[in-house]
Amino acid sequence: MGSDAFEITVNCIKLVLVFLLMVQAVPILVWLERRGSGFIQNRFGPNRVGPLGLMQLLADAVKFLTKEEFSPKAATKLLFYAAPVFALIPGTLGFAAIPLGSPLKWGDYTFAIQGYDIGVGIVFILGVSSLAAYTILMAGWGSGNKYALMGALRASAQTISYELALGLSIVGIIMMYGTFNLSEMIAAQQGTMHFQAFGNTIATSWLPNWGIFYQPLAAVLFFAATFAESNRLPFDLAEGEAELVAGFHTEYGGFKMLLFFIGEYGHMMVASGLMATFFLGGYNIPYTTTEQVYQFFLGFVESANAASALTSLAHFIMFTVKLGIFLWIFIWVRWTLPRFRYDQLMDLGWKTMLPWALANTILSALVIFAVSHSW
Amino acid sequence: MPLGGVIFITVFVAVFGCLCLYLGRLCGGKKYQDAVKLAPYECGIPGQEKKETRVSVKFYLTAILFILFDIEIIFMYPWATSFKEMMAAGIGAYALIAMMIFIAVFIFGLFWEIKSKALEWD
Amino acid sequence: MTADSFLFWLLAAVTLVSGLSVVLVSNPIYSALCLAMSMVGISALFATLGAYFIAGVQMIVYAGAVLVLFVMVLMLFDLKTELATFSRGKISGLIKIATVGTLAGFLAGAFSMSIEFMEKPATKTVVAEAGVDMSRNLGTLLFTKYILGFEALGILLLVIAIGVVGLARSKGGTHAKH
Amino acid sequence: MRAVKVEHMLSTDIITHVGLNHYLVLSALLFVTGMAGVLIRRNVIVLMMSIELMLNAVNISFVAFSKYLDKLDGQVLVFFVMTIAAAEAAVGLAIAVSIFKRYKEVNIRFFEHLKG
Repeated sequence: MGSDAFEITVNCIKLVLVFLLMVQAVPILVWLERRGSGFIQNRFGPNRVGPLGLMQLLADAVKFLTKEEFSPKAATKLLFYAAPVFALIPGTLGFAAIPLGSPLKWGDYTFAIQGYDIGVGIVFILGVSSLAAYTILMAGWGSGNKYALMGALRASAQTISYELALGLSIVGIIMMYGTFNLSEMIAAQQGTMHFQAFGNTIATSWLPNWGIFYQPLAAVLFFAATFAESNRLPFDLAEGEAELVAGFHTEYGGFKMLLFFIGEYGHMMVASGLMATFFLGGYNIPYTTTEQVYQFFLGFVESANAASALTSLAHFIMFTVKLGIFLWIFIWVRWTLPRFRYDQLMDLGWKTMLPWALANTILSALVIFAVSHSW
Repeated sequence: MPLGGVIFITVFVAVFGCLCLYLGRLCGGKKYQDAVKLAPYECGIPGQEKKETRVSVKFYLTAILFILFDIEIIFMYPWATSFKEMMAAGIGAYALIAMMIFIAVFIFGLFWEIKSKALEWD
Repeated sequence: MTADSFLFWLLAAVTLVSGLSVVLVSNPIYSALCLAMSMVGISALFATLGAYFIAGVQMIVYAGAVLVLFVMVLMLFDLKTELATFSRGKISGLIKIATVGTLAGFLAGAFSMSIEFMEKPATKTVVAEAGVDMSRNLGTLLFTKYILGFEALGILLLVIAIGVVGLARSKGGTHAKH
Repeated sequence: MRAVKVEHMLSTDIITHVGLNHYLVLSALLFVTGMAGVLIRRNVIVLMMSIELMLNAVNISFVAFSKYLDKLDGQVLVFFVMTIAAAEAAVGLAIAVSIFKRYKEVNIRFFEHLKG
């Protein structure tokens, strides 16, 4: 975690800050989602409380807080209460592993602008987010309600089915960058497009060096799979209102519900962050390298520390913008595509996305193999 | 070592969640409970006594097939990281053929499952 | 106490306690959840040993897949009903406990004896901290030395995938109940 | 020599210096826990979970040896063990479920009646 007390303290504070960033993003996203859906459906959305309805978030929080604490008689108390708490963990752990900005060099110290730099980034995130199935199952079974149980079974079957396509679609990316580490992936996507092919370097100046240009199919598959992973429309079969009331959180209300909400939005943020990292160059500003940005800021301020801090800040803002784009797509899709039927959902996961992801893997391997030789 | 950070944030989040639950309990409105309220929510219809839910066996079949395919995918990861290095070391063709055999087995399994209608939901 | 040893003791305690509760808790669903906890602990222990990739795989395969299957089956069929948790019989119980105890003793003894032979490599300082290099070598090793086992496992998984579908479809054996 | 060793054991060294021994003893304890589970539990699914526990205990010692002997072969073996364990769980659960569907029974003693 660090070598001395100062570094450890900073790292702990950083972790807490990343968590708080995730938590405070939730009300903003909820507001954006409600206003955005109002915009898409040609209605107003919440606009009464405060300017643009922004105070609605506060009002909602207070409302959530004053709701009666309630658990049904048939519930298994321990699981019923543990589930919302556990719902926070996968999203937080995953989000903390995503680099949010270029490393900050302050004197002798180097601080990564992320919760922790885990060597095997993707594997860790996949592992952690696969724990989300427990939350769903615990909530569904712990509620002692058959709709909740049915919703939980559906949700978990769906989550694990799409985990296959999710895991397989990134094999091509891992192959291309030759690493699991997210920071190294981002470093590989700096500047304008250039790559080695048939023994000589091919470079263009009009495209950024982003993963999406090398792996477009993987990008589509990955993004579609993350929708299913985070139980969002059009894949929110777990809570098809007509059949299952509200899925696994039928019996939840008040703050417990809010924790589930934070977990779900955390999932979305992890998904968007990974999309940005894999395919849109992470925190990189398009067409530039980290070094170029640093030199640019060094032209304004003398001290190397300040320039490094400004570089990190610029990159952090860039990452936030990319994150926001994907989060907006999440919201946009919700009001654009209709919900799938359950068999369609499973067919899409197993019979369409999985074979395409396989094809992508084979194709990537063949191309990388063919291109790396100068025949 | 990042592991300490992982454990720290896990504990922190768990404590945060528990505090939230406690806060909700503290500030929650008055308690009023009767038999109907405590019953499982079934859209207003009186709940059936036995929660004998007939669930499709498909769910666990899906879960089993998921495990098997998931492991095959996991096996591709170490190969994917070291593919370029293996090519640099001159065993690229060999690694590629080994993986293609493995993927062929994977594809055969997948299409077998699709053909045998194990993945049909209706 | 150094941070590393603190982490080890913490994780060992978590793993052991949840492992014990797998055996001692009477509700199978709690058992499965405890086992999941134990698997997460084991995965973290792998990370303390520098095997980051294996730790991740442990999370994905065990905690994320195998135990989800267990939990799912237990919830689907609600198997906790009318079933004595522990097997009966004082004598056989005594024999079992004695067996387990003896085995534990043997194992601990064997380890503490064998450790003296291994003190030399044990004191050697070990591999790089970064988990990435390790997993890279892992891939190379898997595809050179253990290639046969790797392909064989691929075929094993295929056979099981086919067999499981047959099993799930089977209407029962020759000994019908009615 | 012996006396030195005893003194060594009595100091807090055993707590502060975690080595191969610690991991092996932990692995042994977990293995024995799993074995106790296999012997005393009756629910066939819990039996399978105990077997998983035993396999994982072995995995710990594999990884520990892999680190302290500085060889990666142990980790490859862990990979294989995981695969086999998952496969075993898949088949075992499939059998248990098909028996449960037919006889409504998951008691391990009941399975004895299924022979021949």
